[in-house]
Amino acid sequence: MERLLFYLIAASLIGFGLLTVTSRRILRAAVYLFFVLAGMAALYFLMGYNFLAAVQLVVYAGGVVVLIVFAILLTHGIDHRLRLAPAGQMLAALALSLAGIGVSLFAIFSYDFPKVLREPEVEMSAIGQQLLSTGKNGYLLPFEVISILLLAVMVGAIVIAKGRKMKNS
Amino acid sequence: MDWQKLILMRDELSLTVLLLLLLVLEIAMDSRRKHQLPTIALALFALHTALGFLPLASGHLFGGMFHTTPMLQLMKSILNIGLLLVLLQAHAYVRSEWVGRERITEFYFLLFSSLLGAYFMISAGDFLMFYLGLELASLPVAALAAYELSRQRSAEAGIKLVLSAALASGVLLLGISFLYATGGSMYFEDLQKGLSPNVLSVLGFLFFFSGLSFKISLVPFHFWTADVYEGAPISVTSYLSVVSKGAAVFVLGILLVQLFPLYADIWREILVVIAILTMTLGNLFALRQTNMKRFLAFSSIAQAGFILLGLLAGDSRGMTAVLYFVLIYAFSNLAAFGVVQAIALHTGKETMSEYEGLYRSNPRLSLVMLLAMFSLAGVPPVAGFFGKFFLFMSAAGAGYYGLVLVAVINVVISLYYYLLVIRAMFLRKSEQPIAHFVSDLPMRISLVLCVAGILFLGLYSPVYEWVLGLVL
Amino acid sequence: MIEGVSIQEIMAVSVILFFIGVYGFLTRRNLISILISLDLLLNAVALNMAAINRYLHPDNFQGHFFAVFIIAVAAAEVAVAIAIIVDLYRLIHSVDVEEVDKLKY
Amino acid sequence: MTNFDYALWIPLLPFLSFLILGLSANKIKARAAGLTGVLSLVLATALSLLLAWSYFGAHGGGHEQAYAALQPLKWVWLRFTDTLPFEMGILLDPLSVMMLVVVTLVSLMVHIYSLGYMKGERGFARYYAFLSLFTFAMLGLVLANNIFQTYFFWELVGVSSFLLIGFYYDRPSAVAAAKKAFIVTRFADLGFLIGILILSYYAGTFDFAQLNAPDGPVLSKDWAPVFGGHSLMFWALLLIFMGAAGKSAMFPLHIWLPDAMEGPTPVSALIHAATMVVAGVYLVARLFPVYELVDYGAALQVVAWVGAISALLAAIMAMVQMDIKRVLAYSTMSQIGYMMLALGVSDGGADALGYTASLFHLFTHAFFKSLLFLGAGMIIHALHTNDLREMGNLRKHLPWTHWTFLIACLAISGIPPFSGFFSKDEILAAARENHFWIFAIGYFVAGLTAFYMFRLYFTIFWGRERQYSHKPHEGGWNMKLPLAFLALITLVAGFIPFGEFVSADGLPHHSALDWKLAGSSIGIALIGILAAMYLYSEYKQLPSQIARSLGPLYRLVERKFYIDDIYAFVAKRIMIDTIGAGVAWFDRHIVDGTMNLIGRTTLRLSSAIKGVQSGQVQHYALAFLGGALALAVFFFFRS
Repeated sequence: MERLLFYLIAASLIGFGLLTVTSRRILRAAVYLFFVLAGMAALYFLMGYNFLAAVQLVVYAGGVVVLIVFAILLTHGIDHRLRLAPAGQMLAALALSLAGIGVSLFAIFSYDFPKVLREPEVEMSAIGQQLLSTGKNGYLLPFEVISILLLAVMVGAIVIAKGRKMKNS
Repeated sequence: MDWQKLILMRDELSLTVLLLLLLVLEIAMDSRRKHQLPTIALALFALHTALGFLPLASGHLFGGMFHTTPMLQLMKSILNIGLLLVLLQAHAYVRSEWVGRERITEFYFLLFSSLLGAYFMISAGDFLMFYLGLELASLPVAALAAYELSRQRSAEAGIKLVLSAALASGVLLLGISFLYATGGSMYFEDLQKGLSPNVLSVLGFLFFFSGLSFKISLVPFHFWTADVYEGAPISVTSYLSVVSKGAAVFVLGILLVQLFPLYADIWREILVVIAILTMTLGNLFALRQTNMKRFLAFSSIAQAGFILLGLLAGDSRGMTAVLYFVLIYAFSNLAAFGVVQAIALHTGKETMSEYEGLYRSNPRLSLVMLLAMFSLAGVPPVAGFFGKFFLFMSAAGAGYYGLVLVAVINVVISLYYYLLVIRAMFLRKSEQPIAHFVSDLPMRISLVLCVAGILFLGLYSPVYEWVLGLVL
Repeated sequence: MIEGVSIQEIMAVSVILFFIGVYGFLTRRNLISILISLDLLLNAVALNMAAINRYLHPDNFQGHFFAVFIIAVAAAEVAVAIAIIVDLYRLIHSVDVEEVDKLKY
Repeated sequence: MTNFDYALWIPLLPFLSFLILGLSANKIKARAAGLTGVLSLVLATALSLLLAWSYFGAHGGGHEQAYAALQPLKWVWLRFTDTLPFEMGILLDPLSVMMLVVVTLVSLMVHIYSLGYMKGERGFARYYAFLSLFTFAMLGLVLANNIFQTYFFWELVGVSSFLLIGFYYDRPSAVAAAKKAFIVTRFADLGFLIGILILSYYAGTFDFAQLNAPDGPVLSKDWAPVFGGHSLMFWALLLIFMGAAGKSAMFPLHIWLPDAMEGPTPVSALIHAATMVVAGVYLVARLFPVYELVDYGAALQVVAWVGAISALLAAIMAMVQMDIKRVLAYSTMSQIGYMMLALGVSDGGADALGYTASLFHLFTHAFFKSLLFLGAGMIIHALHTNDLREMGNLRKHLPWTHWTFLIACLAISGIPPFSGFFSKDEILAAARENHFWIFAIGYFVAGLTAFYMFRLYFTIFWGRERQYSHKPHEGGWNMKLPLAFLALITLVAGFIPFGEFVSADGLPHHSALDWKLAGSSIGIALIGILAAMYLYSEYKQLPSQIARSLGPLYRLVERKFYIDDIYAFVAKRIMIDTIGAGVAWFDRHIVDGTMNLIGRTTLRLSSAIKGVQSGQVQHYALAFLGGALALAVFFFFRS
């Protein structure tokens, strides 16, 4: 059952992924991206990573996609159709992507992964504790660092986005 | 956790305090007095730099996510020196119309947070901290690159930087995930034991290496460099070429030795090929540049190729050579950028032909440039020569005679284009030379410091021995 | 761990998604759609991290947290990129990559 | 033991002068600047003469004991590794003491001469600052006690000569020449650098004393062949010789020397006659034991042949040049070829006579060649042209120049009792012991030398009187005095028992003149001189009016039935114009052209690949991913 579900999700991920990068209507591409992200959240859910799935949905699907949609609306008409890249470039990109997939799949399938027996269930409390722990496998420091990172990025983004005060105002 | 051990994070904490102080100042300060901010920021940062030279024990914190040794400390200090010089040179720029009074604090805030990222990257004990440090070091710079809002080129530089960097970190992350899959941990300590070359981990290593090479602008991962360097404000370009690049070089040096000793056969081979490509292509492109910033961009690409020679040996001697080179490179490159900055600020001129006859009107500036060019070209007796010499020496010691030969040929090629600048300044007459001007005091201080560094770092041997002592 | 699904299969999905993102990055003619492709690509890695964590090294949450942080950083990246794109749009009224090539050679 | 600590002041004095002149920039008056330069050199010269006197005097008359190599000063400058520290120090041995005397004396003369020659030039103080810097660098090079220090000053010499050659920076040709000289010698120097790296890594030391010691790390070991049947040491020595050949303008790295004549003439006298260009010879001599013993002197064979070929080619090219300084430049190259040849043939045979001969020639050549350059400077100063075709019959206008120039010409041609005769004779004697063909080339070149020097002499000082825009006159005393002094040395230097002081093993070396050889070398020199006289001094001897009045008959007789003309035609047209011009063409187009081609190809390549940097961020990403995947594919298929 879970297996079937996985294949369904995987197929939709790849399908929507392809649509995201090929659709000629940019707003639709953003919507397809949303579907991909939601599909991933579903996979996280299946794996038992509820927290991660929630983060994915809230931060990404909720936040980022909205940001992107705003940006699109700011810079395009709703039914703006994208032009296609030159055929040569498309071909080169296609070849390169296929080569990348080939190389990576070759590596993944020829590597002998160790068999893992039944693993423990994921406990939310353990995640919460680790997030604030300072010992090994504790994530307090990265947590602090990412807050600085977000702060710096916000400062940067606002400074750039708010534009210059006009001379006369 | 023993909170007293937090002293090991002295530099990070002090820089964080600095960041917060800036925010407080921005809020509390009367907007009419904002023009004093550059001076305050400069003074605070000078204090921070001085603090960084105080000795500090080695140790690790947060379960090994953060670790520090005297060598890492020294690396941070070298970056501090670089940024201090950049700040001195940026002093007049920040107050110019390009930045605007209302965005001064942010300029410093972004620079400092990027440096903080570089610190964390250097001190990282696991891939997560490394990744966060890397992003913290590069995202604010992308914003800085686009800082000149009314110039298309600036925005273009910013968008090119942020998109390329994101792609590079994507590839780097994919590499990390493969390494994690086979090595079983994100901690360097555990990975050191867990990693051994196999098909998946080699692929992971190669992706990881490519992503990091992007930061150092090694060929063929370098293409963004010239465009971004040319488009970004000069202060940001100097920051990118010295501090960002220096940090990435340090990290590469540390990780290759610490994390991937078993992959030495692979990375040695790669480094040889990439060093040759980087030196040669950097030089070939530098030859034909007319814009000074772009010219220096390619020159700095070629210089990165030389640095790889020191990483090849993978021993402390080579690492010393690398640190020493980066230190000298910082002074030489910033001397050149300082002159470019001063001229651009006073006249808006950036192309090489506009430098013609500079010696007549601004003899001192052109002498600084002359020294910088000599040092970058590695002409004895200025410091640049010694920097290169030790790199070559270390590569020759490891048996890479062929590579040293190629490097030496590239030195000759590079000499040609560095002489082009000298020729323009000293040997060409111009109908409309750049008029005589006097730069602001901080700029002059920074140039004097750079000249002192270029002249004495090579000759004053205790510096080298000091570096050596900290690396060992 | 998903019942009956091997780690190879999940990794294959995420790698394929990653390179779909790469393809988009390489071919889209518009800065925002390049950004969209980038998000696809980064999320594919996050998925990879989480899956590896769950399947191969389940006794702690290193990959899981890495995925969380990747998501956060990716969001930050998008914020900076969009700010610059908006600025660029103010200047040249276009977000076409072909217009963004004043700097070259 | 005498205390030689004061040797440090010899390089230091010019350096101080450089500092004073350099720091005071344009604020100092020209007169004061000149005096500062001259004064520092006077003191340095006095010190080095004193040093030479007490150094060689320490042994008194003729006891058979080697001169000691002293290191009065030495300090560790940088501890690169515990076993391989960089040092700075002073090495005094016969070789370096002799060079000290040469460098300071010639430099002093040039300093004095320049007071007159450069008078009124813009940047007079700058000129003296550069001159002092150059002298400092050269002295530091000579005194170096280790090969790294040598390299260091070697480069400094290169930089300061770059500044001096490019002194007339508003002349494009001067700038191009300076750049060419800098780049070509830098290219050679990098070979030198790699040579040092290899040598020092395997020897574990930079120190000359240890490198040259018979039981030292280099010579006590058997080096297995690694490449091309020769040991690594051999290749290291060859690379070092590449540096030497670059500085000393040996074929094919000589192309910068003729162009470098764009610099002020006194500079040529200093750099291109007596000091920088002989640094290569000095370097090989400095490492002579190593060259002699590693791989049984295989590297010396190369030195000998490069020297011989350079001597021959340069002599041929000197015959067709029309620029007075270019003739001298090629002549310098040819004479240095001689010195290299002499070093090269001195392995083992005849107590390494060639070594002594080579340095003896270096010694004498330094004086008469700088005399020639300074004389040429006098002529250029008077006429404001370098072109031989605009000169003639100057002996009446420039008597001092004429006589001193003649002395120098006789010396370089090897006519006794002038100094060149003695040293050249010794070189030929050494070559005869060793290798017939090298000897034959040397002998032939001796004739050519006499010929082209006297072609120069007769063209300038005899020949037709030209229309001069104003009456040529000589410079003041400050220009005449150096000429006279150098002529005096040229007259007496040959009688110095040079072998008593400088020899390969440090022991006094008695050489007797072999009159049979001397006679034949004088013979060929005379042939050369007579041929030049015949071809270049004749026209004006017979008033042309007589010729015209007597008509064709007279002309037939007067021309000795044209037999001479046929001979002259054959000799001049074929021998000189065709072959000489051919060689010159080869030099300009093939040798020089190759270098230019390399430069142009690099530039063209650079513009061919510019399209890669298209400005499209996606193209960059393509390259990035392509690179990453190429690495992956490469390593997958390999393992």
